[in-house]
Amino acid sequence: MIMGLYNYWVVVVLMMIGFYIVIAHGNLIKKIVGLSIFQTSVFIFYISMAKVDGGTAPILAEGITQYSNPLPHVLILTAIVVGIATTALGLALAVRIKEAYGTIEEDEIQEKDNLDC
Amino acid sequence: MLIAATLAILVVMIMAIIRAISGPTLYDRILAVNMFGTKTVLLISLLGFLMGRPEFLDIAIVYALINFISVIGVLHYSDSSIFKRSDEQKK
Amino acid sequence: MDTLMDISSAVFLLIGSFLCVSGGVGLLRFPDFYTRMHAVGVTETLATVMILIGLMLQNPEGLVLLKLIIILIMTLFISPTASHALASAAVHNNLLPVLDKKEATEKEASSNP
Amino acid sequence: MVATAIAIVKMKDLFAIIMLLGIYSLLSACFFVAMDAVDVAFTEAAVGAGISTLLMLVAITMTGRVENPSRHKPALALFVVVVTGSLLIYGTLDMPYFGLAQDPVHLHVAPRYINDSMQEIGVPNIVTSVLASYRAFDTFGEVVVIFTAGMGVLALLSVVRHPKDVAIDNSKIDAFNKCMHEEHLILRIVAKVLIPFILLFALYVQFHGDYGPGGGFQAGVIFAAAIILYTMLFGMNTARRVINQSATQLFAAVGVLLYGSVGVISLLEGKNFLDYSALSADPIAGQHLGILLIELGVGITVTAVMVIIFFNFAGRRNDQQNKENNDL
Repeated sequence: MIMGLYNYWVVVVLMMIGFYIVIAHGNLIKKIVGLSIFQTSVFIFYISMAKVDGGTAPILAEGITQYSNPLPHVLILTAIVVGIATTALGLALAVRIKEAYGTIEEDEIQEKDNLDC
Repeated sequence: MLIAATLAILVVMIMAIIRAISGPTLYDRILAVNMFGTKTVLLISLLGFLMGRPEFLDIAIVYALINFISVIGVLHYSDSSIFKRSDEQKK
Repeated sequence: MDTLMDISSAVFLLIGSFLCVSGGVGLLRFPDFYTRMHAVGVTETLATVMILIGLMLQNPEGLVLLKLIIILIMTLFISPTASHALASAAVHNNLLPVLDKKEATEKEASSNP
Repeated sequence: MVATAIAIVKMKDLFAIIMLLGIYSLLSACFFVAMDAVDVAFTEAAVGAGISTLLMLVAITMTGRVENPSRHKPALALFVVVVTGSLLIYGTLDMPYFGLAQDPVHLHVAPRYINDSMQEIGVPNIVTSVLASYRAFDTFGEVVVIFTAGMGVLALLSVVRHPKDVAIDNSKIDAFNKCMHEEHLILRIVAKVLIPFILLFALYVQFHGDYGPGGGFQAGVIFAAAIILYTMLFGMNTARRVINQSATQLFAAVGVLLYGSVGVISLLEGKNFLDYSALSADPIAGQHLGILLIELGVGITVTAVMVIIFFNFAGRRNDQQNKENNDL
């Protein structure tokens, strides 16, 4: 009974790892890595929902009647490309922060801000 | 036989992950990633045959190409100034 | 004819997987980067070729065969080049091979302080 | 996969983290293939393993590679994470089991897509038909998001270039090329053989997307990867000579506009926005034409945006290096 749910648990574990990186680490690049792990866990969630036992990939061919669900695939496909674009934007921000503050550690940035005020 | 080969590749993949995690130098890690990529190509083509839809070899081709590009890119950027700079700082 | 094909494909696949595993063991067990690279670079290329030939014998027709051949050719191009680039980059950045266990420990001892 | 992710948490060296992220992405792509999501695996292959690894690398060469030891209290964070995680796991207990065909997900719209798309669209790859026809409006939104992200990177990182600098550069470039040439001789020759092949393959992926895995998004990324390979091996300045930057920006816009104009044409013909059956007398032929056109638009935009992002990152980095060299 419990074995039927293992895919969700993997997703939850991965998601929590990503979440932990985002909240517990100060380095901005590492935060972006954490975000992308989080993102991947969501992708896996969708894709594992789409799987049907005994089904094959949703490309029509003769002699096959059972297909996996194509809809989540579509959503995730676009999400991956959008994900890379937004990751690039995040990295660009990190680079600019480095140029402006000389560091990408959260604490140091805050200290510098406090000094300015 | 396909299943045996798939299992062998999975075992090798696990080995590559161990090397990538423990790898003492940077180049060990790059080597492990490169090997992992090649094994992915093989695994995907084997999976295509296992599932009876060998049309999916396109993906394997993409992997082969992208793997090359990423190895070159990694080397290009690992070569350059950053390490020299950190060395200078040490001196 | 069919059984012959099946048997030969099985043999190729087995050789390929053996080489894969031996490459993996080499990657884990060898002492320094260059020997590891030797293990991976040599076995990997051959293993890939073997497995791909095995797959070709499984389904020797049309587009699938063509794609397998493309993958094969590209692997033959790519993996030696990547190994070469990797090794030359490592040499370029002064990564020294471990020649002997004694020497290695001495080197570490001398470089640490 | 979980092991890799945990290792990522533990590591301090950002470079190693990025290598592990590459492996992680390859693993997840294997998972996608095992779960029948070939199109998704295709995209993840091109994006995750190639481009995102490269972008992260370029970024860390600019920002430094060692993470400072954390000064936070990880116990609190861990507590929050564990609580959230256990709540989520409690939530999954009510979820439908993995892989059953009677799951609610599979009962709603998917059967219609699977059963009718062949008659309505005439394209064997259901993912393509859903992407480009049934849910074309969504996809249009995604393309606009990508375009906006590209513009954002451009705004953040673009470098102002004085004509003077360029004039000085030219003599430098040649000297630089000479010394690079001996260094990367083998790589360059192999790349010269491979790059046309990669471009050709990208075109194949673009136009074969109706029948096999593939489509505009993937093709765009592969195309951009080929250009990035060229840029890395032959130097930024050589690549700038080949690929005009303002032309790339123009192309990014042209892709989005092509997509939008297909929609507007069908509006003018008296059908709904992005209803391709208006494009031709025969609805199925119209659908084919429409899908082909908008996939082309998507492909152009994705390529251009990826190239813009990479050029700006790499250009920024080159400038930093030049500044440092001048300072020394």
